[in-house]
Amino acid sequence: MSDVMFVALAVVSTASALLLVTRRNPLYAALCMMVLFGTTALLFLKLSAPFLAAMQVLVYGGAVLMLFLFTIMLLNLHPEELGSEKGLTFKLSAGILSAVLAIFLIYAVKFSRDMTGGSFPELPAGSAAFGSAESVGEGIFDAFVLPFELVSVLIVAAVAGAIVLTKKKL
Amino acid sequence: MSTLEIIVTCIKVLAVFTALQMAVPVLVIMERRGVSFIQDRVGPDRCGPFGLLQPFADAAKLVFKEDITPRHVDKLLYFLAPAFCLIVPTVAFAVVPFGSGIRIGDFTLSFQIADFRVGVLYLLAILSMSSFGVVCAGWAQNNKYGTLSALRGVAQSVSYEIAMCLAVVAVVMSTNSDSGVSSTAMSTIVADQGGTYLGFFPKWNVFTQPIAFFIFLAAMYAETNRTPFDFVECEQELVAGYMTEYGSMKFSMLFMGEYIAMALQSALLVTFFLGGWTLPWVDLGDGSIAGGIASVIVFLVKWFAVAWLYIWVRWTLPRLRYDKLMDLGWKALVPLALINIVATAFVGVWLRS
Amino acid sequence: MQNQHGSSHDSHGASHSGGGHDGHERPQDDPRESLWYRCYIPEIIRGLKVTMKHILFRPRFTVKYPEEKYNCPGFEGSAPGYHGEHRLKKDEQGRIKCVACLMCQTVCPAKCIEIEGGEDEKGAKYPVKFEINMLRCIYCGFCEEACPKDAIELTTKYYQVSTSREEKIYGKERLLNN
Amino acid sequence: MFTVDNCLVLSAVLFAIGVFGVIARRNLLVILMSIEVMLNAVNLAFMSFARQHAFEGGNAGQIFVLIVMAVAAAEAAVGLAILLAFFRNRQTADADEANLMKN
Amino acid sequence: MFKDAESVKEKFPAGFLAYEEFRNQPTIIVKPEAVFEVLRFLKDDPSAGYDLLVDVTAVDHGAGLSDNRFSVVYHLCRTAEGKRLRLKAFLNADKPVIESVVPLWLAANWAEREAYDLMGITFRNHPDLRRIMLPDSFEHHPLRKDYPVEGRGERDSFIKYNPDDGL
Amino acid sequence: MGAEQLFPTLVLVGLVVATATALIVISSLFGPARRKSREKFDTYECGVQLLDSARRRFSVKFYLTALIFLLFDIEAVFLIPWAVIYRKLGVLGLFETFFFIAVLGIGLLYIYRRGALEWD
Amino acid sequence: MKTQLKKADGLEPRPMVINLGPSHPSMHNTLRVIAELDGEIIRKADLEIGYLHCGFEKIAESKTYHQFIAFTDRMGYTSALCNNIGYVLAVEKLLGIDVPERCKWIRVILAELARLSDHVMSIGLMAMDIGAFTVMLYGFIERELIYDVFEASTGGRMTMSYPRIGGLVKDVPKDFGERVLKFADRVDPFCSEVEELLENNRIWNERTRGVGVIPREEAVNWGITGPLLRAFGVNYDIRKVNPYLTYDQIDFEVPLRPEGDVFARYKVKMAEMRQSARILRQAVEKMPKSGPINIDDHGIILPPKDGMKGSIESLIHHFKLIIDGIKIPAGESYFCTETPNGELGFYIVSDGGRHPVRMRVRPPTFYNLQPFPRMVEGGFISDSIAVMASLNIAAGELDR
Repeated sequence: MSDVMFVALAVVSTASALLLVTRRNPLYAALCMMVLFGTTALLFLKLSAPFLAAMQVLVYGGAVLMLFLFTIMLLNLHPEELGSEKGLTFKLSAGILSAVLAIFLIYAVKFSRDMTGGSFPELPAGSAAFGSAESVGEGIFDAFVLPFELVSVLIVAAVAGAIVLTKKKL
Repeated sequence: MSTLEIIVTCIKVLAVFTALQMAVPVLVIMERRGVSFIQDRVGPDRCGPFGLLQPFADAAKLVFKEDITPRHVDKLLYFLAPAFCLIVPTVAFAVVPFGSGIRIGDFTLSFQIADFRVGVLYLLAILSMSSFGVVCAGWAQNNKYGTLSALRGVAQSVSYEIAMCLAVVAVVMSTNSDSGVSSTAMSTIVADQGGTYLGFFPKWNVFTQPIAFFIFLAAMYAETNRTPFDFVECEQELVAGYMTEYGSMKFSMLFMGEYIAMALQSALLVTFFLGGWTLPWVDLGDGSIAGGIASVIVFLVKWFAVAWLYIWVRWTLPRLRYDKLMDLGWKALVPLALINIVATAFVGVWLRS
Repeated sequence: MQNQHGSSHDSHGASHSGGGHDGHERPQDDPRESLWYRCYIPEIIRGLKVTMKHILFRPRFTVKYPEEKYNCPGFEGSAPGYHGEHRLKKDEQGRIKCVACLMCQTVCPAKCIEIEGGEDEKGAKYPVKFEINMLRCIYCGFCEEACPKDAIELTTKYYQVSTSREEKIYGKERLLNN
Repeated sequence: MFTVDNCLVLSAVLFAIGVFGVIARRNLLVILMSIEVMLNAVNLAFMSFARQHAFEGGNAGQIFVLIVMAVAAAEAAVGLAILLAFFRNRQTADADEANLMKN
Repeated sequence: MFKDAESVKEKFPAGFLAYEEFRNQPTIIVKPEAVFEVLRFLKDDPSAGYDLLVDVTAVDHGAGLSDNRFSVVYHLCRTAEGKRLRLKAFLNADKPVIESVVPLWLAANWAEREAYDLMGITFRNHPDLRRIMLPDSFEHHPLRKDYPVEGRGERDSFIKYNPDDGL
Repeated sequence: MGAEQLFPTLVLVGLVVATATALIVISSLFGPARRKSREKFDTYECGVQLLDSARRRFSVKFYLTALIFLLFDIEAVFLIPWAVIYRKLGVLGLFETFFFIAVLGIGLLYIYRRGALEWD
Repeated sequence: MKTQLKKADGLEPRPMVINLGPSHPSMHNTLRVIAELDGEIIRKADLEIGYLHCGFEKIAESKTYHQFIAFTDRMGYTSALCNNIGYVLAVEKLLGIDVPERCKWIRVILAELARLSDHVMSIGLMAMDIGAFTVMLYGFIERELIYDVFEASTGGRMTMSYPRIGGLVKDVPKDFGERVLKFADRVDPFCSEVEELLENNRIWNERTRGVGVIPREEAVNWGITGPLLRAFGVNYDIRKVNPYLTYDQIDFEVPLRPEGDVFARYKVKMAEMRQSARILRQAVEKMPKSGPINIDDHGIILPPKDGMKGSIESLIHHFKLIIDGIKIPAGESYFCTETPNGELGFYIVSDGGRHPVRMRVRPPTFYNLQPFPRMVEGGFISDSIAVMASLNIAAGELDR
């Protein structure tokens, strides 16, 4: 059951990612991205991280995807404004390059010493210490306080930059 | 999971799903009769006793309407959007506890579809998707009113989602999780509101978190696009907004989605702030059949009251303007919610130390 | 103009519109400074009270039409003199009062009356054809006023339903029986 | 099937697809989306490791994911803002047109 | 004679044509060339001070006339005390052109457009002189006396919706 | 959040997806096919000829709203792990989070002062 | 083209053009607003009217003066009696006649009732367009009650064609006064109720205050009249400055507001309704309880039917009046009255024949609508709806 679900999720996420990078219409690419985010959230759930799964939907699905959709609707690009796509040979070589990268990574995963045949350790039944909001919170306020504070600075900086970029006359 | 459990779960889910679908006609007739009484009218009273079958007549009419797909629409999104509008609020209902549960032997029937430990987050995550339906519907129909409505819809629901999130965070903060269960589980939030202070005063969050309550209330109206925040479909400006080009069953799906969202938000308000299924002076969570049924009834009564508030407010108030809506959201509710969180944190830490 | 009240929140309200004119003083009854007003809720509750009052204490205004008929207060049905459908009257002998003098046809601003006069065996004039196109009629009552013989009058019938355009062209018989 | 290395393989495949999108596409919007795909793949890898070492490594992996999410959001915001600014000047979303420096 | 009419006569001896009074309503008749200046005077002169342009309209005095066939009528009012004045200028049938008063009163904009639309009077220097009531493709000026009230058959010259057109 | 919680949720999702699909199919099955005319399939434009397409560029202000949403979405997300354990963390965690909120508050103030929340 | 696009500065090379009307829920009439939008803000607006152009002015040239009464109803259908009365007064002015005292008082009462019926509806529709739907239906209840009074006295509810040149078509019923007073007592509670619902509500204030303002001087320049002009603080009410009927014998105030925004228009209309109720009470009290309602000249008004059956002279008058209409001396006259929307004037040119040479209607809404683009440019779409509602357009009058 668990394996079937994993395979299904893997297939759907790979397919949606492939569709995403190949769709010409950015709107459909965004929809594919939505599917991808959804499957990733489900994968997080399978990896016993419900908090992160919810975060995935909330941040990616709610905010990032919304931002993308908004931009797409805002621009409403006409076909001629999408820009000419690169030639087939270029795409082919890019495909080969990324395939090589994928194979290399898979090789690294499959033949690295730590990984071989590693199945996930069983979590004690009923306990939800791993992956819950509390455990993540404890982690953040234990060792990761500085990154936590820096995230706020980063976000403010990003938003300030984005506002400066988009709002011309201020 | 045993076979019995699976069957019971399926039946339960089916029952909840049906009930949720039935909430639409109930709300519709409540709204139509209610508004007619507000306006000194009689309202629809021809279909069935007291006009109770009117929504079904409407639905039947919509089924038998010509199904038009206008020429300029984006076909995929045009069909996807109504489904999305319907799916999102229904799915979000999974974590709402609508009763205490019944215990027979060692088999427990909980009146909640799924009690996630991160139920609140699940809810917020699903709700954050709720504006997609409006966006897709508005944008797909390639109609200026629809497109404007889509833009407004996103901007509005996005703004009030923050306020809602922060209000819910305050609720989570005021929920006691000392017993080891997560305060992000909906059942914990409800259970924590059972009982009384000093023996008579309900331990409802509306009393401990009044600011969060009003923020949530405002955000709730905004999220469901109801007056005074009904910019998305305000008839006087955008004709029918994102529904303009929809007809037949697809229109009714958008309509149903809207009312299910309303039902969901009412249920959420009840759960977060009005004690859910609990009754302050009586313990309904003992697992007995009577207690279970009574708790469902308590929940429904509270739910009806909140749903009526929706209708009552809608037919009383004028509509805000877009900039005022944004002002209210960003300049009033969000800072207020942040201040509320800070204050709650101070009080919480102070009480503990 | 509103800056002295220190509320930047409201001050841009007027400024976006074409030519906000600053010379005008703020009226006395402006509630906008009060906290009562600013926090929305009290006044909303006041409004809600009004609508609740209507639910609880006000009579329903609607007339449930086919079962109940409309009554002008103080009368049974419409008030006398109501401009409803037309009727042609008969005299004591049961003859049509109209003498086809065409006064009503002349005065009708909508040109909805069509009369063809004729003479009976005694030489008395009467309308061979008397048609009113109710689709054109504007129910102004000029015809009633113009008739020298009181032969045409507007009844108090106000329910004017038909299923085809032809039906709405009333002939003499229909008008006599109205 | 549901093993650490398979999760990592999936993550690697997704990452490679993202890389392909960045290289092969010229539409800035899609390029940005491809970057999101790559970040997503990385998140998946982080999470797999975190799950594998659930009893030793604490929650570092999960917190990494959380922070990557924040960074991804910031990246999307700035990236799209740049896109808008770029589009405002060029009337196109074609990345190869962004050769202001070159000329 | 009405005071303002006297001052108009004094000020514009060349443009002033006649003064009439009927039912206590004063009317000044001026030459069309003088209309704009007279109106400017009536608006700006503090003793006259007609701040409200009540109406601008045109009258067709008969299809057969060639001289003075049209008259353009201005109704003025001083809002403070309700003092009213009518100003009239006659135009010939062949060239019904008169100066627009939009620079003086914004109110004249639509009224002049209407007069142009229905009566065919052209207003010089009007900022936006196009038809207002009738469609732009309409060719006639229906308020003229030579345009029949009914029977022209204009209805058939418009594109009509035909349900049998199909897709 | 184990499988036993996920299962009913998935059942619910399946039910609603099936219903949505069924409803779309139903309308195309039962809806009468009437005469098709060009006007019927036109975009609604208040009863006049279509002026131009609705697919056009919109004000960047809408984008700014979504942008600010992003800022606060992250804030809310990071507040939740704190909110569930803030009692345990005590005063130190309090101040750490207040710093976080303060920085984002400054961000909001900046946005506010730059006029990104204003219309016009 | 590309350089042009670049010049446009911003993401919108072409603004979005949106149509409000002719078939739009908030355009209660068939008129069309073409608005160029920048996001939510209207940058430029243009109006297209004429969808309801019926050629009333042309028709008048082929109808008798009497027949045209029925057309004036259709012009201002929200306040038909005001238009009726304005028209017959204009013809009477041209004729140089004066109607009996009782007739004048009845006309005053009916005109004020019509004003009330228009104001309750315009306030209701304004509220509805701003989102408060319920107020509209409360207004409609009051309007129906006014219509009951109309029905009892004139025989019509919406379009009455009740006044005649030189009098009225028939006398009012005996209980007319009580009916009017009964309604007048309802005005104040209604106004208070609407005020309770809207006036201090922040949402309503934010939607209406500062919306649709133009400078005061410009308001006169645009030819705005009626409550709209008084909302700009200009004291111009024809009932006061050029009193007609018996308005000079009535004690009432002209409500003024300084701001000129939608809120001021709402306030002025509310205050005017209370003043109208005051006028109604005074008029019922001062109205002669009996007396003639028509002038005694059967060249102008139809003789009573009873007399006609006896005397051949009456019959001839009757026939002549119906066929030839009223003989009006050659001349021209402009007469204006204060209708709920402002100055309604009739400029009649007669050559002594049975038809007018020219019948010009000075429609208040035509001039009130004209500055609409000026009022909404720079505002939000929502504002344009509020402004349009506050102008209270009656397309019958606007397009004629």
